[in-house]
Amino acid sequence: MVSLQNPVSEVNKVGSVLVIGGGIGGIQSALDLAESGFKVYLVDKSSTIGGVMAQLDKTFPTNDCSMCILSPKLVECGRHLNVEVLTCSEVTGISGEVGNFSVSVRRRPRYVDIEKCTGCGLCAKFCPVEAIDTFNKGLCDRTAIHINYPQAVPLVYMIDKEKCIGCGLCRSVCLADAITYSDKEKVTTLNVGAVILAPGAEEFNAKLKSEYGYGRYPNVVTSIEFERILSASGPFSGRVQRPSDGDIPKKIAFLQCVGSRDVTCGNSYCSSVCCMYSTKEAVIAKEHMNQIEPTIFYIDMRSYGKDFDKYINRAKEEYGVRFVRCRISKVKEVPNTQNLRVKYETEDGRLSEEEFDLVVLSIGFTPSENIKQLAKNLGVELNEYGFSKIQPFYPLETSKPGIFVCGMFSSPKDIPETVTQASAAAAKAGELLSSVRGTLVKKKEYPDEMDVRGQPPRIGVFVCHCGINIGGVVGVPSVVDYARTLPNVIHACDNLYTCSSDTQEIIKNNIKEYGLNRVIVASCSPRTHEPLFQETIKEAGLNRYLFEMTNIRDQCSWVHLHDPEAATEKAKDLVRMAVAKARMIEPLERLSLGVTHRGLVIGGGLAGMTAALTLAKQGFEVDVVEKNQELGGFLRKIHHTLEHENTQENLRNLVENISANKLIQIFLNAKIEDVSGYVGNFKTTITQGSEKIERDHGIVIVATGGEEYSPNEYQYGEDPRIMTQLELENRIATPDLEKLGNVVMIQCVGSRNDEHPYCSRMCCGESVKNALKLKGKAPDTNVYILYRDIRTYGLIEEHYRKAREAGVIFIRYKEESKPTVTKALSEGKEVLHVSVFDPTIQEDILIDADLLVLSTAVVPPKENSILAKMLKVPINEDGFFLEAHAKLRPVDFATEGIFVCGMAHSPKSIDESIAQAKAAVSRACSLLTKDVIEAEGVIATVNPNRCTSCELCMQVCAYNAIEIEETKRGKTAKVNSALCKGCGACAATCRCSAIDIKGFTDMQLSSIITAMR
Amino acid sequence: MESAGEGWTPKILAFLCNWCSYAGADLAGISRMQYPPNIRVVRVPCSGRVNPYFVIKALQHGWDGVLVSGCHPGDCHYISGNLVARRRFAVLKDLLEYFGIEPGRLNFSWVSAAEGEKFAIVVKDVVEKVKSLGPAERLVKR
Amino acid sequence: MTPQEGFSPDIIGFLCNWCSYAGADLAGVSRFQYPPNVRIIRVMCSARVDPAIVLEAFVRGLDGIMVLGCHLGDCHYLTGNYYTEKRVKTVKSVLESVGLSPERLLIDWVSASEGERFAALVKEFTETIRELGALGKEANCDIQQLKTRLAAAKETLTRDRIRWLVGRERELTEDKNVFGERVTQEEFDQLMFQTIEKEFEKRKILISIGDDALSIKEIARKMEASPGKVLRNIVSLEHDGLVSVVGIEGNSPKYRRVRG
Amino acid sequence: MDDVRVGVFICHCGTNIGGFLDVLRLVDYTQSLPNVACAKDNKYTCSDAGLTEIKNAIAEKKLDRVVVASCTPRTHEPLFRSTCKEAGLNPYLFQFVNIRDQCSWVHMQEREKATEKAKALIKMGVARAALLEPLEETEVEVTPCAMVIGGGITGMTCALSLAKRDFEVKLVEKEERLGGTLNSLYRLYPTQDEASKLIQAKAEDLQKNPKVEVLTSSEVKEVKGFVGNYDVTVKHGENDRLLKAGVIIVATGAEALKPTSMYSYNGENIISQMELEQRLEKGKLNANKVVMIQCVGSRNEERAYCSKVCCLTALKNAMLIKEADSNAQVFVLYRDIVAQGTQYEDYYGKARETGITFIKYSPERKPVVEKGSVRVYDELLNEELTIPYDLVVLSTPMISHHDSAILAQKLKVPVDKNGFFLEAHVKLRPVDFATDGIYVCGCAHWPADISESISQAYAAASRASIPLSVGHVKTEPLTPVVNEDECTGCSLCELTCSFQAIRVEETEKGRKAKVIAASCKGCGACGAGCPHKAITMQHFTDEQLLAQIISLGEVKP
Repeated sequence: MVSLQNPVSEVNKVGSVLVIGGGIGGIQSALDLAESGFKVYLVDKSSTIGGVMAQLDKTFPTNDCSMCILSPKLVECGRHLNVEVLTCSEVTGISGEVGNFSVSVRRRPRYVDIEKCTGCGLCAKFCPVEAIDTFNKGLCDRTAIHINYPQAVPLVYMIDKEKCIGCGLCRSVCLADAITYSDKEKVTTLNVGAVILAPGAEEFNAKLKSEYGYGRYPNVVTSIEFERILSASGPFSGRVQRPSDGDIPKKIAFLQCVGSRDVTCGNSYCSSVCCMYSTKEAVIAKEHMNQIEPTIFYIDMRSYGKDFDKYINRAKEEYGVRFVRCRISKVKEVPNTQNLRVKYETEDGRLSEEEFDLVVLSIGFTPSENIKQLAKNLGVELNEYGFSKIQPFYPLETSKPGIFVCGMFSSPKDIPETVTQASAAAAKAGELLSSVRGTLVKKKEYPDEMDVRGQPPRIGVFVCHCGINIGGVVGVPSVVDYARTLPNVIHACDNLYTCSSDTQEIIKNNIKEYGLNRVIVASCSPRTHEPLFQETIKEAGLNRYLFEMTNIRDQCSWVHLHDPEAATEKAKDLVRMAVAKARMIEPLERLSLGVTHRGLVIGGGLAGMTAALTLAKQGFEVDVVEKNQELGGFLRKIHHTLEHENTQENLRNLVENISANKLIQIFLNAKIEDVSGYVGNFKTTITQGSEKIERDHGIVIVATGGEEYSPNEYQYGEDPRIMTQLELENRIATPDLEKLGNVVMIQCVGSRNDEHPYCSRMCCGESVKNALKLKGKAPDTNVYILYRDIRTYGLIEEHYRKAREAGVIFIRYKEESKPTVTKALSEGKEVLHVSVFDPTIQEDILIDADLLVLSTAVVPPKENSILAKMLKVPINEDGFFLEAHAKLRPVDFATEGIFVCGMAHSPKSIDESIAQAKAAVSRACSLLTKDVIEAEGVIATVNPNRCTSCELCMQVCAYNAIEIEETKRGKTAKVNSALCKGCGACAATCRCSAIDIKGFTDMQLSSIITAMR
Repeated sequence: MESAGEGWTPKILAFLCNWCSYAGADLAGISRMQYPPNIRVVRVPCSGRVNPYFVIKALQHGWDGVLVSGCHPGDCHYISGNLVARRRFAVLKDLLEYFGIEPGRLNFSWVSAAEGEKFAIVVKDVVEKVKSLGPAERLVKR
Repeated sequence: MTPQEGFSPDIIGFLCNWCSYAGADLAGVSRFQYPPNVRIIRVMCSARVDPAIVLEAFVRGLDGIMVLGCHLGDCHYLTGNYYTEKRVKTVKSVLESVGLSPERLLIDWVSASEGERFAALVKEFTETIRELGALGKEANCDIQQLKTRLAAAKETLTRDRIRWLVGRERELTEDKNVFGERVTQEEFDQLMFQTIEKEFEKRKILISIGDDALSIKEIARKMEASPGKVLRNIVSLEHDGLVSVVGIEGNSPKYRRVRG
Repeated sequence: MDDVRVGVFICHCGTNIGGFLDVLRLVDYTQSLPNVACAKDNKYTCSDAGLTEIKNAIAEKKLDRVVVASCTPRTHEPLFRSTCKEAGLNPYLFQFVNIRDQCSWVHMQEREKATEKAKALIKMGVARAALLEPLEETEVEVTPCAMVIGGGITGMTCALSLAKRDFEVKLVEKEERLGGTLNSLYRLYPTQDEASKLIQAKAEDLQKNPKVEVLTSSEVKEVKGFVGNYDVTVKHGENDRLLKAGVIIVATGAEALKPTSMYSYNGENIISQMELEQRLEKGKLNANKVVMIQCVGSRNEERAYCSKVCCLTALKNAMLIKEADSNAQVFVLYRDIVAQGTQYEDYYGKARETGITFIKYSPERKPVVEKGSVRVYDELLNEELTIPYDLVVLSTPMISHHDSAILAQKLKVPVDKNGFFLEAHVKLRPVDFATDGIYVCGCAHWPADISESISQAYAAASRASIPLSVGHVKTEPLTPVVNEDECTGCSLCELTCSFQAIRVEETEKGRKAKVIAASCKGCGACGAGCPHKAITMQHFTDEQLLAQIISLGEVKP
């Protein structure tokens, strides 16, 4: 779609990218780009990054703790040398051209110096002014100077100027001197080559649906409020309590589609995520408090994603979540108890009423006014709902060249799809700017490392007061005195804030002055501050692993506020334990691995071709291995999209482009015979006919696609009038489609059953598409769609609505009473007799079908399992490849250097496959753009003298980092340092103590244990 | 070794995985949730790193109880390390019991990065439990 | 309201050394007669009168309190009486929360030469208090409730946020705040009112769950407040580590004050 | 507290108390109070006999607290305190109860009730007395050096006066030479002396005096400390010098308003009175017709005050013009001629005699300066006059020095709304600031003429020499004490204190409030407002006040 009208001369391009929105999407884009050689500006209007994900308690379908998986990414983003985070900032305008934009950014004052604030929280402790806690959705209060949540990045407080009365207390109590009342609004201009829009979307304002009583009845809450209620760090500490009286609600009703699929409020689209998150909330609520009985009132259950249906089934069976298909008419409060009576109409038209203790409104998402304004400022076209306009084959491109989009801003979507798109958008920006890659990134230079091996330990101990956070409870001077008495401690001192920049200079000077070769900081959490201190000692010429940190704040002073004496003693113990370990620590090397700058793409369908082309555009060689004799895969059977795009034409273009690209080598009729090696250094054997070809690759992208299920249900194959959806599509594409009276489509053929328990995701849209085509060609054709749930998620919902308007008849059937097809003679003709029980009128319906169309499942190719073994990557129960993490690493494998995209991962649509393919490339680029990859320093090592090659370590290693090797002295386990992550499961499992973990050796840990007084 | 006389309080060694439980302990701190000062934390990359031998060593060196805490099942930063740990400690617990060590001295829990309060409760419980058992003397080297 | 039969109110007067105490002396020297109900406590400056001490006097059952200082601008310590004025205003606001008439607390200025005025003020104030009756008569509650409320009120006035705000009122409303802006009196009063309300409610909660663990509904009943409000305050108190859940009875978590 | 022994002495005050209260009942009652070791009545406790009785009782009954119930502490407390001191008891262990001024005299017709009230007052007094603690007055040495800021006639006079009293003086002047405003004046009224001569004489005296160090081209950069011990950083060019001073005198003067954009001012033929002085000094004035307009830029909305010296200056200069050329026509357009005092009224009379024309105008109909002539509506003739001129002279007021607000901040002393320094008390302490050890004189305080400035300079020198000659300042120990464990360093006390007697400093335990006892006046505002109740007011502690309240509460059923 996007043809660059004014191809920018490569000379003028700028090697930096602006990412707007600091939610999970923006963070992912920023990290991908920064890792692959671009300078990134990450702009967020809030005071901290993290977006909606930071507010969630758990995530579906794995029930992962949202904060657990998000916070490492936040920290990485905050510390990355090439990501500049601009908080409290909004983009107000853009000029220039693609490849070289000038973007003006308005930066609101924060009134707290980001450089100086240590996040200690004293200011908020004393601030006399209360305000509504918006992060907790108004369920509780916060102070005028505040931070959104304790793990926030940047960990810097902010003054809510609206609420602040300017009393000056925060400045008085701030020991870091970080309060700056003189802050003014500033406008800065950023020069960037591309822009990625990841602004997310806003929750639907539930007050607009007044029939549900939100805002009037305290016990009607929105789903996002309920997330906070569930959250362990939320207002009720994770106890499920209702706002009216703090009681634990027994019966909770979840009302679906509030502000979604609703023409009356202008949001006729489906918000895609609500069915799943409500189910998750129901399950988690039940987990928190077993007495809770959740009920979900829904229209269609749209659990269309990977492993979603399984999740729904577990919710029903294991957790007893009740699902009721109905329409809600009204919610009314019962005056005395403040319980709520929910009035609803069941599918069969019966009116019911039921009383609940709490009602959760599953609100949808809409683009906020703010975002619309942003789009206007940038000149980006919006669709009728206010989402960014995109097209199926260009899912990441806005109407303006050089500005890309990901996440909720193009349509409502869940976290993995957002993350996928974010990576994909990064890939698009990378394509555009590949010629200026690496031009603006900073690299830190360090002095040569001193060799301290063989020297006796000379330990320096730095004890932090953390303002009064530590010093107010723990007797810091006495801890320092005590530290001085410990063996090998050469120097000990205390600091007001050990993390302040002047203290870093002190540490460096002390290392020189006292000849220190081990450094201990006793202060806060290594999770946030260890990298800072490691960098400091590295700047002083010490190996970064010669550092040890002990936490005397979060785990001592703060939790023993009322027992200063015991806290001081504990702090001394902790310092002693740290010294014990520090005496044992040794410098560690990070293994550097060379990288072959060539990628391997397995599969030549849409995903594979897109991946190959994207990689080539980033400047890397690619080999594409396709098992068939033609490129195109599944896409070859699809003729047009719901949006009337000509699929075949797009396919032809793609094939032409890929064939013409000199960096791409295509192997048709080819198979992967063997893959060995590891990240950056794979060796692949490809067989093409009888020929065996050996190739080196730095990364592997798995894009083996999916196949159409061949049904044995409904007499398929026995009658030419019974065909699959794809066959129908083919028929429609031929000009001579005969006139048809009745067409019956049956959904979920081969999906959502015992054999294939998953939803194939695309079939509902496919049926709607074909039905509309049929109706378009001959409006008097009767089209019946027999379905279980209509899963036209996101903006596809619009087409579903159109189909209904066009007279397509939708009849729901239950899994236990499937439609039956019989052949019968009617008026001398043999007709297909379809019978189905219609739950709305509560009786069987008989249709004589001229055509019976089966919406068949997408199934994984059988070869997946062979390939999986070869690559040592997992596949799930259904035979699709299993990514490293369902939420945040949707295209990665746990094994580094191997990625997955397209239907190899799970059934998906064209735009989703394209996005995933590009995402895989983006992830791959963060490796391919480097000449060397640094492996982790904390890794396992094997003592071959002790190893009995029992293979137990191999079994527990989740990263396939251990192999058994033949040596002259027999078999022994060998650790692949490139793959090892250093978790230590092998070491702790080894029966002969043959494995140890560098940086956490048995000796070191034992020394801590025996440091007991 | 001091005896369980007046003023005796247990010393408990806690192995916390870096990604979830250690973060949970941090959150307890940030939220100022108070718990008894009897534990000393050792940070390990993963609960899977904790060798059963460390537990025995701890009991030999005068620690009165051990807590090992990792990510919730499914949340492990290293995919499955916590499950490995769980299996391991189930066996170890039986073994220690066989030696005559009260099962209450070895504790295993899941604490996520968002469960500051849970961490505080776990510590309180463990301290109470070990307190009621008195000093661990059986394995102490004399 | 008709005066209580035979009721003779107990009144304390805090008098500053330099003006009002001298004024009182002058009343004496000039033999201006006034009712004997007032007991004078001499302080160097009316600014010495800590709001919490005023409340303590009410807790101890005093019926009325006078705080007298130099006329504004005449303070021996330049600005002391300006602070007194703000502090007394705050205490009056707290008294209203308790359900007591703010008239039980009088602030006025008496110079060293105003002996007659002093006598008149005492007369008038004694009469006012006599008409109001014994402490708590107007509060419509039993003695126990009154005690709880007064105790809560006293704790409220020892809260650092309130004391800080009182101390800053003058500068913020009359000069400028740290942003160089002036806070309007209405804006400030509203904030102060809300803060007092909130702190008072919180202190009442703490007192009511000092010994027994109670559910939100039970606390609300005891305090005659809405359970939703109580919950909100409890959340904030829990966050500050002042209350904790000690168990769940039926479907209701039970809260108790944390000691220590 | 159990072993506290309180002696209570109840005074009859002739019949002033005894005539209206039942003193004997009071004695009986007092004896029943806890901690009371003895209770006695005296005819006059303040008499020699009464005082001796107290002294004897302290020795005999081993009293460690003394309560006198009689008249008012405002007159008699010092007496009883020193009696205690003479008997070896710390004077702060004395407690006064006023049962005369605030009891017997004001409840003359209610003997019963008044006696009951007196009982209560004594009970309160005893309760407080038991909690009193011995306090020591502290003495701080005074640096025997004065700093005078400003080297105009005022500052010079003041410095010289102090030097003559044998104190070291540092005179700080920001210009290159001494003299200030007088450097731009020609002759001085009413003597018509030359200003430069006056300055020269003073400057020579100063230079000769070994006690004075003159620092020209120097400015005060920072002031720290308190009475007796100020640390002043003075900036001289690029260099800073730290000077120590026991007292500081502010004599920074004022400046004349420049009449820019008033009455077509152009600096050529329409000039200010100040510029006229310089032209007169240079010699002949090429102007035959001179019109002077008074109250230019003063006594208006912006500057409501009368600058006091401009009328006389105009008279003086008009006379000088006339003196030089008796044919010259001089018109003075005035609103009111302010020439109070016999001497000046005569001076005005003399001026009239020289033929100077005085025309009264009203602020509603101000004169209008046109090209070549001034139009003015004569209030007395009730008609408009057109006066041709060669020169128009505008009399502008003195305004506060443009730096005065900055200096005030450094010294932490107040300025008024016109920017002039504000003295401690308009009537009784005209050259003191509320802050001890800092004084003001001359035009820094308010427009003043030379003689006023000089008298003020002597006054300030005299006031300042008190702490210098005493050699130390004594501080009453009614000071606050900070409990550092509770203090959060919020600085509210610092903001509340009008005397800069408490401030937050960095300590080992973090930021904590520190009391500067020498500056503290003991009002207690800091303690009563402290958000964390981290401040205890000695001698008026919460416990002591509460004891009084509680003992009264106990009376209630």
